[in-house]
Amino acid sequence: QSRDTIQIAGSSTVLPFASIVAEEFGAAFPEFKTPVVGSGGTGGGLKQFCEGVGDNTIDIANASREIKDSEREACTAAGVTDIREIQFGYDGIVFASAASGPDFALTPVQVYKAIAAKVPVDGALVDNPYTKWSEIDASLPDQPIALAIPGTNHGTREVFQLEVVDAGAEEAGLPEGLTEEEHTAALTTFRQDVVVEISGDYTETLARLTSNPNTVGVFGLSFYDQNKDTLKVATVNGITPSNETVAAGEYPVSRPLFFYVKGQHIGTIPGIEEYVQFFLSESAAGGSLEAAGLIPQPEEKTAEVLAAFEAGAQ
Amino acid sequence: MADTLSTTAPASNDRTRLIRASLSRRHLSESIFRGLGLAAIIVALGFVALLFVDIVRKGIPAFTQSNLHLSVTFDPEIISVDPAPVRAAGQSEADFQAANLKWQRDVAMLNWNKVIEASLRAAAPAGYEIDTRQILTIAETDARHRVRELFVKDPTLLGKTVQVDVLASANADNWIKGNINRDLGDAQQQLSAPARGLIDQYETNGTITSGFAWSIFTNVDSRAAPASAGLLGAFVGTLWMMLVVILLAVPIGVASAIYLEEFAPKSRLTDLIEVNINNLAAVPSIVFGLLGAAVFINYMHLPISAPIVGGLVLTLMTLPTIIIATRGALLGVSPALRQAALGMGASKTQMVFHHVLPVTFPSILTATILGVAHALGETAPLLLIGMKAFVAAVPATPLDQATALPVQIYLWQGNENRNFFEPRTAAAIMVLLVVMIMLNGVAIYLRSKLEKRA
Amino acid sequence: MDMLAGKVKMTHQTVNSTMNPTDALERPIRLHAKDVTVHYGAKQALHGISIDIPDRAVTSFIGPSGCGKSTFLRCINRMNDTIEGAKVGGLIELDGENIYDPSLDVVELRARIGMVFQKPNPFPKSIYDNVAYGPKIHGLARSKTDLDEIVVSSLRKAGLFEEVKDRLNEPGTGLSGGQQQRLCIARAIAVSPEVILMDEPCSALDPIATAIIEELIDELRENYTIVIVTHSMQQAARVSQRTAFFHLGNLIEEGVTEDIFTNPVNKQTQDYIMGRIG
Amino acid sequence: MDMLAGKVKMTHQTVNSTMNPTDALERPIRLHAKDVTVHYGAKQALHGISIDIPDRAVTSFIGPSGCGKSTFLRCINRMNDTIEGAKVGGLIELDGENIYDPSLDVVELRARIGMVFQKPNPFPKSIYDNVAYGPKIHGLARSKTDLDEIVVSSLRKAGLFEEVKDRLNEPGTGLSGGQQQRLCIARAIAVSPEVILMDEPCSALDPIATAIIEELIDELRENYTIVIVTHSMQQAARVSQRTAFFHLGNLIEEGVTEDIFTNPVNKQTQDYIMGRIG
Amino acid sequence: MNSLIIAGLLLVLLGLAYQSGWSRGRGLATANGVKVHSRPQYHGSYVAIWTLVPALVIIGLWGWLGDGITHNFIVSQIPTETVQSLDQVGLNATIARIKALASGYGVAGEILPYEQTAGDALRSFQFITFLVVIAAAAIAGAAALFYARSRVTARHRARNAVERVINLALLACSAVAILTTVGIVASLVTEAARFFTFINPLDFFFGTVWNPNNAGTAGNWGSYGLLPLLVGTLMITFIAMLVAVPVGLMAAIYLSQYAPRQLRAIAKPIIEILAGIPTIVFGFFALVTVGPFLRDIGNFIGLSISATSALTAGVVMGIMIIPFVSSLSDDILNQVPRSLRDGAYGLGATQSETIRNVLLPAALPGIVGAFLLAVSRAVGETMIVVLAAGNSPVLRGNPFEPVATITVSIVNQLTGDTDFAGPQSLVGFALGLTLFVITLCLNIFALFIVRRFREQYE
Ligand SMILES: Nc1ncnc2c1ncn2[C@@H]1O[C@H](COP(=O)(O)OP(=O)(O)OP(=O)(O)O)[C@@H](O)[C@H]1O
Ligand SMILES: Nc1ncnc2c1ncn2[C@@H]1O[C@H](COP(=O)(O)OP(=O)(O)OP(=O)(O)O)[C@@H](O)[C@H]1O
Ligand SMILES: [Mg+2]
Ligand SMILES: [Mg+2]
Repeated sequence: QSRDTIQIAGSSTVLPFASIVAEEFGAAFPEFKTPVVGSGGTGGGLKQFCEGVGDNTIDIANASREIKDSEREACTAAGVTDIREIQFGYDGIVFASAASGPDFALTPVQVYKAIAAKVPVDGALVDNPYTKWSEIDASLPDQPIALAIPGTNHGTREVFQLEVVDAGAEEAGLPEGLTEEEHTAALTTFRQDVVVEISGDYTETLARLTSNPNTVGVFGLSFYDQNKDTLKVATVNGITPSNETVAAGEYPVSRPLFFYVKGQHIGTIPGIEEYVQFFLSESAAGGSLEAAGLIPQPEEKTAEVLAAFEAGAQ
Repeated sequence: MADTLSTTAPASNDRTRLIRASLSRRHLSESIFRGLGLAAIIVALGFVALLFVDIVRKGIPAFTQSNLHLSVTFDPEIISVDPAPVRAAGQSEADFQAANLKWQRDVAMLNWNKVIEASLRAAAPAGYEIDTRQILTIAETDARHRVRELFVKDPTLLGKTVQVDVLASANADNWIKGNINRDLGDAQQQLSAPARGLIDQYETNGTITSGFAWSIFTNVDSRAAPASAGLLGAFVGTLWMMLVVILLAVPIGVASAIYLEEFAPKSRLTDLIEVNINNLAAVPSIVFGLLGAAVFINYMHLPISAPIVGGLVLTLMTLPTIIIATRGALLGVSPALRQAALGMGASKTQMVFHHVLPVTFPSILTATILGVAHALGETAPLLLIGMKAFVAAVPATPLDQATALPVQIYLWQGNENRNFFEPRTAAAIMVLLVVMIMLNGVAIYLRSKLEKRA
Repeated sequence: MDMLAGKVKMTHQTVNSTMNPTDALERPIRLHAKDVTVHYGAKQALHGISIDIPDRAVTSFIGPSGCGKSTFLRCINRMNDTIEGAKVGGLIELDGENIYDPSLDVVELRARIGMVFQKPNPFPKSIYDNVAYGPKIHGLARSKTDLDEIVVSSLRKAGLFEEVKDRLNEPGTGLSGGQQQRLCIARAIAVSPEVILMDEPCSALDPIATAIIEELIDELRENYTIVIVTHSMQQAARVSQRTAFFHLGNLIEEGVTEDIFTNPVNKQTQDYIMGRIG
Repeated sequence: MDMLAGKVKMTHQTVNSTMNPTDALERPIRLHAKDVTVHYGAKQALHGISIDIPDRAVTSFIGPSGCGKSTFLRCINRMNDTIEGAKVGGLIELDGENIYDPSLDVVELRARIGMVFQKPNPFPKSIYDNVAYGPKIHGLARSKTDLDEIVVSSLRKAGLFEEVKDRLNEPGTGLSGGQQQRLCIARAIAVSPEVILMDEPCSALDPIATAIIEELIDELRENYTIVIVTHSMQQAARVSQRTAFFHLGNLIEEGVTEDIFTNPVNKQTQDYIMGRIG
Repeated sequence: MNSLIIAGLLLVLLGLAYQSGWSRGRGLATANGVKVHSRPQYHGSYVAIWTLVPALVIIGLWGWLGDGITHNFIVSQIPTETVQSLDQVGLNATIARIKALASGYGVAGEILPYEQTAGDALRSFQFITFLVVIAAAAIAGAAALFYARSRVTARHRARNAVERVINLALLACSAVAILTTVGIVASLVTEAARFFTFINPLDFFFGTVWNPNNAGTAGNWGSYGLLPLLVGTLMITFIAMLVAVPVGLMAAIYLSQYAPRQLRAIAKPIIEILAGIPTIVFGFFALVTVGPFLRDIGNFIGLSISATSALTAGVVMGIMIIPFVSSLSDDILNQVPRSLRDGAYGLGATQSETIRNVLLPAALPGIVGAFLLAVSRAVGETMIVVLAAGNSPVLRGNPFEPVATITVSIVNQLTGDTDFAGPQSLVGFALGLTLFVITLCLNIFALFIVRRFREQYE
């Protein structure tokens, strides 16, 4: 007799959404037990996911990024051959500052200039000369630069790097003729005097804001939603982050969220199919997930994902 | 001799004078030293007091919770579902169960929020302007499940109106308790202006009252319905782990202490074991977490985030403590007792198990309780073996996934909802501390009783 | 100083009146020791002790502190086995059987040679259980009634029964010092040993309790071979028929008690008896 | 053996030769105790002791174990203050001054009444520092040379100087037991006390070291009032001019040593001396 | 399920064996004449042990060799051409598929006919081998039972034999502690070695930048310099000791030397309560109370103190360690013999002079050892730092700024969204190894000192 509880693990960004769905699923389907949702990070989740097939392995891995080829290989080697990818929405990442402070309207290039250790000036990389936001751009507040960005152990950091830093650097125009290494360094070396990398969770970032009110912090959209009373959100490229702007693709700093289902467990562990359908359904879960800060994806996308899932292994 | 006498007499006066001269300085430094000692005690006690007062002050508000008293009407308009299946003659048990399940799922698929909305509106002043979405933010999201469960249990409720108590949402609770500044503008509030207004109305008309938050003790963790989140799951998870620790660490620890103290020949090897055990007792707990992750999870493939693994890790962590304490207790047994037993012709094993062990039992018990209490509060190693999971169920066996009390505290502490951050966390800490203090208290009581007897 | 020696003489006379010193010589030899040496680690505590101990008589060991009396006593029931680093050499025979023979079970030996210690050391159990423990582990009682009988008769032999019969279930540690020591004797008797060793059994007791124990020893010698270590020459003179004098790990002189105290052959014995050493 | 015994005897004789037992009686009273009682918690250890101790003589306290000798000794320099639960009643005067007077500084008192303990207890410091410690804390030396002088003369008076003069900086704990005890005596002497209390100073020592200390005590009595507790009657007889016999917390008899030993007035003293109790 | 059946069978066997040995032993006792060496209970246990061991050995052997045998069986079920055409990974995948089929789990994609037959064969193979193993165990057990029973005689030393087994069992228990150490070292070293295949050990141990690159691909893993973490760890430890040592030591001195009995009776358990409080509680206390408080003080005196900083974590950790220091110091002080104290009092030293000049110097080695133990505890503390130190792995010397420690980075790297096979999470084990070595050295050194001290006064 096999296990009768769905086991899920993985990304801490997906964790709250998966938890809510799990709870609602347990309540809505009296014949199934409430799935257990572990965290452990995207990598950790996929690691367990790829350990093999059977009672002792998880059924679903939550991920804030796509599975890597190396991970797929590990899966295959352990006999996990039927991996079904479900993309179910977006996570928006916002810049927010203390509610009592001035408004920020940022662009990636401004952020890049604020945090990079070396910035291009007249075609050459020089040590970052800016101390106040207003020195970067007159439209920004006359306030010392201070930023709290997610640490490298966070999935959020990837999006931040890609959509803000890399994009900003491109716009700022890195000098020609940099070696590969120099190029990478220019993109990943930040000023340690004004940039704090937060390895903990968003409460940590919030604490940093309270102790230094000049700080601009990076948060998840849902966290900001829950703490509107103390935080003030910044626009990026003139777009205010919201479910609508993210879903419409207008707000640049966002990433898709996934979970991966072990096809081989379908039919043996009860309820996996129902869980997936429930997760993607408009009526039951959509509402509460949105309330919890998930940015829904277009309905066509959902339908496509569901169809692919039901079609079985690719 | 006369010589000595003549020199000592004046010397003696001189001496007394010298001694007296320095006396006041010496007494002053005595008082200063003493004062420093007293200050240290006061500082230490002050810290304890500060910590407890602070946690209690923060945690107390979490023990009250806002409840909504609603008259819920099971409107057949909304609840348009076939009547509950009745077991027909000749219908097999399995078929009936299947039909019943199907009915239940149909019931679950109904939009119960409409029922809630209707009852919320019924409690609002006539004509109060508020849209569906906003009004639903007042009740906790699990309200609809509560109502549905009532109906499933008693389908005859259809068309009737009953009084139901449901939790107000966490945001409503925050608003009522003033966790969020009431003067802030709309943009900075979690709830819309009409919702906030309605909550205030409810408060005056008695629809919302606050009461003791039993849910902290009776519910499992919840993210969908933050106001209903409780500690039961974590508590049971902790209990399972303690059970594993007690079943493993105590016998193994006591047995190895007995071996090392009573039977082991003195040799390099036993010396090594001894150093090793003393050292293990001081190895940081997180290293045991790494060990658990590498050995129990990766190598032995035990289920992740299960109390059994947590219990094993904590067992290994507690073992040295129990061994050391037990050895101390065994060492304290008077040689007279051992001689008496041996002199009677008891074998060494009989001596140990018939006489030495019973005598040391209380101190072993004390040490065990302290060791287990310590394990109970341990967090770091559990994080590394995945006990950070969100588990919305009470683990029925040690192989089920679970969290533990301290980990639950860690998780709540990092939760974005204002309800968790601080009050709920502090309340969880209070529960944990009560458990710890009870355990420690028992240990201290046993020890003092033991000391009195000794 | 003379009066100290005189004192011994006086006590000695009272003992004399009840005892026939030659008695002890006529009895068969129960224990036979030959060239017994003991090392504690590097330190040699006994330098070759040879002695014969007669059946059903009290033999006492005397000598200054640290001379090895207790060490030799512990050799006789192999209690030295339990001391780390102790190494025993030479030969000790009980009824002609080498007690250091590897094939001999030391547990059985200790059931045959009981021991009473300096400080009364009853088990922290009830009086009944104290006495019953030995018969239980050695399987001497077939039934509960059997056991009851053994307990009662042992307590009676130790002269304790009347005092404790109403509180057999109270802890043995609650008795007075002298009662505790008698309980320990009862406990030793309960396994019907052949030899009873006593290491300064009265040194922790007051004079009255001491007198009771001495009387008891005198009775017990009718049924048991008794060896007693004592630091009090008076006591040795009072209770024993034979006396052995130890000094610095050697057996200096050994013989009928009367002779040792009145006519010591050896100069050292003489000095000791006169209070000049120790 | 012979020479050990001989040595003690010899010492005894030399002591005898320089001592006049009546001497002690003629000397002025240094310490006067009246109705001293001591309670340890609920337990009364002394039941009203009254005694006068003469200047520059050795007074010894004898009696069976636990009779309160050490307890009374500790009353004299108020060491009982350091024992939790100890309560002292009655009157003790040093040169007519009540030492339990609240206005009296106990630190100063202890500088005047030194103490030597049963087990040699040198500080884990160098020999020099051991001796220098007292003068240092009391500010008795004005300069390093002063201090050196005090140390050397104290060691010399304690008869230790010659043996240790080359290793004053080595730890005092490295000395032999007898040397350690003399070091403790030197340490006590270094603060030039008026009275020296000794609690069984030789009981942890071998006979040779004992003889040396006894000789030393005999020399010291020329300059100091000495009170010594001993469990050996022979020692009391050898070193003291006056002897006090304690029993069960009472002072039973007290007087010139010779009288106590040869002509005890009290029946209990007699019993003790004859070895009938203890 | 299977293990339950096995356990049940073993229990039955055990009960039978004991009963048979016991009754035989008892029978001996009635047949008088020779003195019976051991009591019936021992004979019973003796037979039971004899019966259990062969049965366990057989089951254990199967547990050990069974996997290999099963593996070979499966391979034998796959057509030879297929085996040859597959590489190792492919073969393993096929075997995994067959096992999944046999266990009733579905497999993805089309099930090849040979897979289906192999799966069915495997299922019956597993069932049969299970029966065979059980039968073999039962037979071996029964044989051993009769043999052992035949050895029960009056002079048979069953007690000695049973006690030897008890002894072995006790020995095995004390081996657990050794195994734990071996397990720790082995797991840390193997995983750390994997980490060092990605990152040069020199870059790890002497690097000054900690910036693991999450998005990294091969060759661009980021920087894994240990120094920022080490400095953070040491800084927090130092601050903690600055708080804990004076307070703890003076508290111990006051309580053991000065305090009236009642105060001691109250204060000691209260301070001990501090030792029983879980570190997560201290962490929370630091985060929500001490941190903001220190920050406000900083603002007041014009210092910029971050709410989560080395200072916050250090101070709170110091509070946590107070009882540890004070109880160890108390122990050590009490071990100094009373005679030394008496010696000083007897010379007229005041109480504080006695403590400072005699007691403390004498106890110094022990106290130093105790402090080293406290240091090792501070170095390994995790939750306070996770919550209150601010997690900023930057090399700087300002205690008012956030820092990260080794322990925190272990937690972050092993629980974050990191790639499990890459250095991002493996570094956790390298850090763990470093931490283990540091605390090991501290502990051994401390234990050495304390032990020497104990010996001195024993
Ligand atoms: N366990 C031991 N380890 C090392 N040496 C020991 C041990 N027991 C006794 N000794 C030494 O052996 C010698 C003889 O000791 P033993 O106890 O036999 O003397 P004793 O005659 O009984 O003295 P006492 O009258 O003090 O009891 C002594 O020097 C003693 O120090
Ligand atoms: N610190 C203490 N607490 C309680 N009772 C004590 C304490 N010290 C001594 N006693 C008791 O006081 C009584 C007298 O003790 P004391 O040490 O003065 O005897 P003593 O004559 O010196 O004996 P010994 O010859 O054994 O040294 C004894 O009954 C002893 O048990
Ligand atoms: Mg002895
Ligand atoms: Mg004394």
